[in-house]
Amino acid sequence: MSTTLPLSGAAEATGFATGNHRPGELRSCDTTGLPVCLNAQWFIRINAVMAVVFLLVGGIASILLALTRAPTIHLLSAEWYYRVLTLHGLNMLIFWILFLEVAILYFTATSLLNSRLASKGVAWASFGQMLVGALMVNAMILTGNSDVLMTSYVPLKGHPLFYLGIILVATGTLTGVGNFFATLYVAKRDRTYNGSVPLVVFGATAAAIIAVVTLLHGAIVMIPTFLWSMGILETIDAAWYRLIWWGLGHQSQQVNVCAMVSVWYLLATITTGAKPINQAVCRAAFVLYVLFINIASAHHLLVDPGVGAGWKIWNTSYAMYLAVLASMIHGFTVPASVEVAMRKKGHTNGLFGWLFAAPWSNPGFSAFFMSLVIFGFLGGITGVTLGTQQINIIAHNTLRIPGHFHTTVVGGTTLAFMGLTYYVVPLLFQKEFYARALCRIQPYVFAGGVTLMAVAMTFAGSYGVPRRHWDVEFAGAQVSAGFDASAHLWLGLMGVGGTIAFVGLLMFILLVVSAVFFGKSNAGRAMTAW
Amino acid sequence: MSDEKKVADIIRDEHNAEEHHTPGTMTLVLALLASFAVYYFANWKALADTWHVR
Amino acid sequence: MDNPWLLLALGVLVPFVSYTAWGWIEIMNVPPAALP
Amino acid sequence: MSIHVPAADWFKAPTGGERTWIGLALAWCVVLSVAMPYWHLRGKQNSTGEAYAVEPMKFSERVEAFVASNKVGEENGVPVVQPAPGGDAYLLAQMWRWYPILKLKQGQSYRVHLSSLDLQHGFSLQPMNMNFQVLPGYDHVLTLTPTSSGSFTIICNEFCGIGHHLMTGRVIVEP
Repeated sequence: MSTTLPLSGAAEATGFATGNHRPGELRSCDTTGLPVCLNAQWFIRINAVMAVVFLLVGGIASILLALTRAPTIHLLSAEWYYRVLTLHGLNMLIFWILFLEVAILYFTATSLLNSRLASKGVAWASFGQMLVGALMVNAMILTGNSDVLMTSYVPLKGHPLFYLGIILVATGTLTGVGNFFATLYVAKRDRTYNGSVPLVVFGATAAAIIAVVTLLHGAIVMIPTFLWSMGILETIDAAWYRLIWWGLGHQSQQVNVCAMVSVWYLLATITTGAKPINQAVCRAAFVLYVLFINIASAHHLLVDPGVGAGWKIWNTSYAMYLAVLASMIHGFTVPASVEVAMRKKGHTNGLFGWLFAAPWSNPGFSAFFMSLVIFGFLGGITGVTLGTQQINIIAHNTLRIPGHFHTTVVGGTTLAFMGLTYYVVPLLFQKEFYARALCRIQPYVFAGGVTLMAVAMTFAGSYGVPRRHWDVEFAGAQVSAGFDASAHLWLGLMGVGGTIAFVGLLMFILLVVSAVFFGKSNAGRAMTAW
Repeated sequence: MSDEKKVADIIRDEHNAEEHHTPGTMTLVLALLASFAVYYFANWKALADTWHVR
Repeated sequence: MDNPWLLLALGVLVPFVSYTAWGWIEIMNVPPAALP
Repeated sequence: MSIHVPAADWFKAPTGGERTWIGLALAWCVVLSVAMPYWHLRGKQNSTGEAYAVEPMKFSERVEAFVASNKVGEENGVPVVQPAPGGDAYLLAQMWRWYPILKLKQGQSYRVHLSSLDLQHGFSLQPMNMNFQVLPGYDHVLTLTPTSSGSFTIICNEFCGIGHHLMTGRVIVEP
């Protein structure tokens, strides 16, 4: 049964223009008919595979952390807890996500614009720098040379190769983003499409723009710190470091938000044939993201010395709330596009008839829609509230902060990327999944675990339980301190949620790896539908 | 109907797009706004109970 | 709204001025302590 | 479709439910924007980031002077120091303790000076769960007014090395 994905051939996708591929470097997707540049496909494949490898490294770290913070188990020693925490942060938030985002950028700029990838050489340079940098960072962490956590706040000092690794990952990603912009230029010059770029490409462009300013901050903070770690520079000012590092740190989260929203539109279209009602609104929301979402990084410094109330309030309100407005707009336009598509297919009974009738057994759809709900309800609401200048006083550096970002980055972006992978593997790797029933339930296991963990973290943090902290009983401290039983209950539930999420993550990795390396090929025929 | 034909219809529909009714989505986003307001003001109240600091 | 290069310029400029430059200036102007 | 080149006339104003929602969302964003300045002027809990550049050693000497002049007791080896109501209180964060223990009076406001001798630390006053960042080289001044009495603990919630989870302190508030 060939899938009836509501997509179309190259002609419709690009408004009847002709591609600019060199001979022998193009194939037409057997399922969607979209043009696939073979160079881009190769780099999408190796970036996606490396992304899943670092997801596994970060995943192993996450179960060790969950079992350590659960008070009854308290698995790791203090030294190894802080070391594995460093490993977890960098592998999940930086390596897994950036490798996959480079793959997404390559896909959107080539297949959706009917264009060839600008340069294979630049793509190799990007991949090489990112891979060497990531391995270097992981080596420095695991050998105990850089127990400084992901943020490596000065004057904590890591091994010079640790900083050099992060610089390489940053410059590698910037090279990949440059390759994306070059492809946009090549596509425009060769007129491989006419009119405006498709919405998903516009969203990816917004993500790429935010990535540029993010990696700019990365260079500004990491290069002097690298020199400082080698003793060339005398000191680095702590307040300055925090300001610039969070220019890298939080803005990389905004790249993830932007890429996730683009993936939402993509998956809504693939799984239900959804069509945004008014593209001007969606595109305006992406423009608001590009202009204003990055100044939200100020909410990491709301209770810091050195920066005044004026700076704190301006950057976390007014302009920033225009970016919150953009998120609220996407929160409407994405489900609205699904509702319109489902109603057009005849599911018009009652308010949510269209939602119940949606393809919940399709992991691409379930991951996408749960990502939307978790990001919107749990992530957005807690984020804006925690990012309020005065409210931050009762939340800064407590477990409420990880409670928030595990709903946005993990329950939101990672879950959406997982949903996307259920189409990337059959369409771009041309391999079929085994154990399709497991694939259908995997998003639910992962989303359930992450939600339970994040809610438990938020409640524990409300009791004051600090983040990045090995022993909430402060055993051996000169002045005794501790938390009441309910905080321990929430930490226990956090351990349970974390374990369930890890099971979901392991399912995902095993399913993807078994499909990519040992799956039956589906070249020459359409993918088997979900 | 072949894929290409079906999509052409969708594109033609786009031109005479009639009023799109999305009551389900409107309910969802209103629920979002309501829970947002409740959570937001609850946090302000929690903050107000702590010591005074400037 | 269509021109990616204009968006790129604005996307780098606006956050840099509003967050980074202003914050940097504030940090540099922290007065010396009197420790009363 | 979101993956196709849009129709030529895609640039048009929102209509129907979409427009209503954008209006509602914008109104909510205005409420969000007004809340912070309002609390800054009228609210009792703010973080103005008042700070002064200081040499860590000089700050440490000032803390010792403060302890010497205002010491009123000791709690298992840690001096208990009582600043004058409305006066300056000094609290030093260092690997891995908060020094000294402060004894304050409920309802009185104090100029609490927070700084670090070595790494970054997180001043986290429990159980009120009030959190402020403490940086080396910066004298972070909080005008603090206790509104409840009793014995409260300070913990550190910014990672500061292997003893980070041992770093505790105390604030005692008399009614």
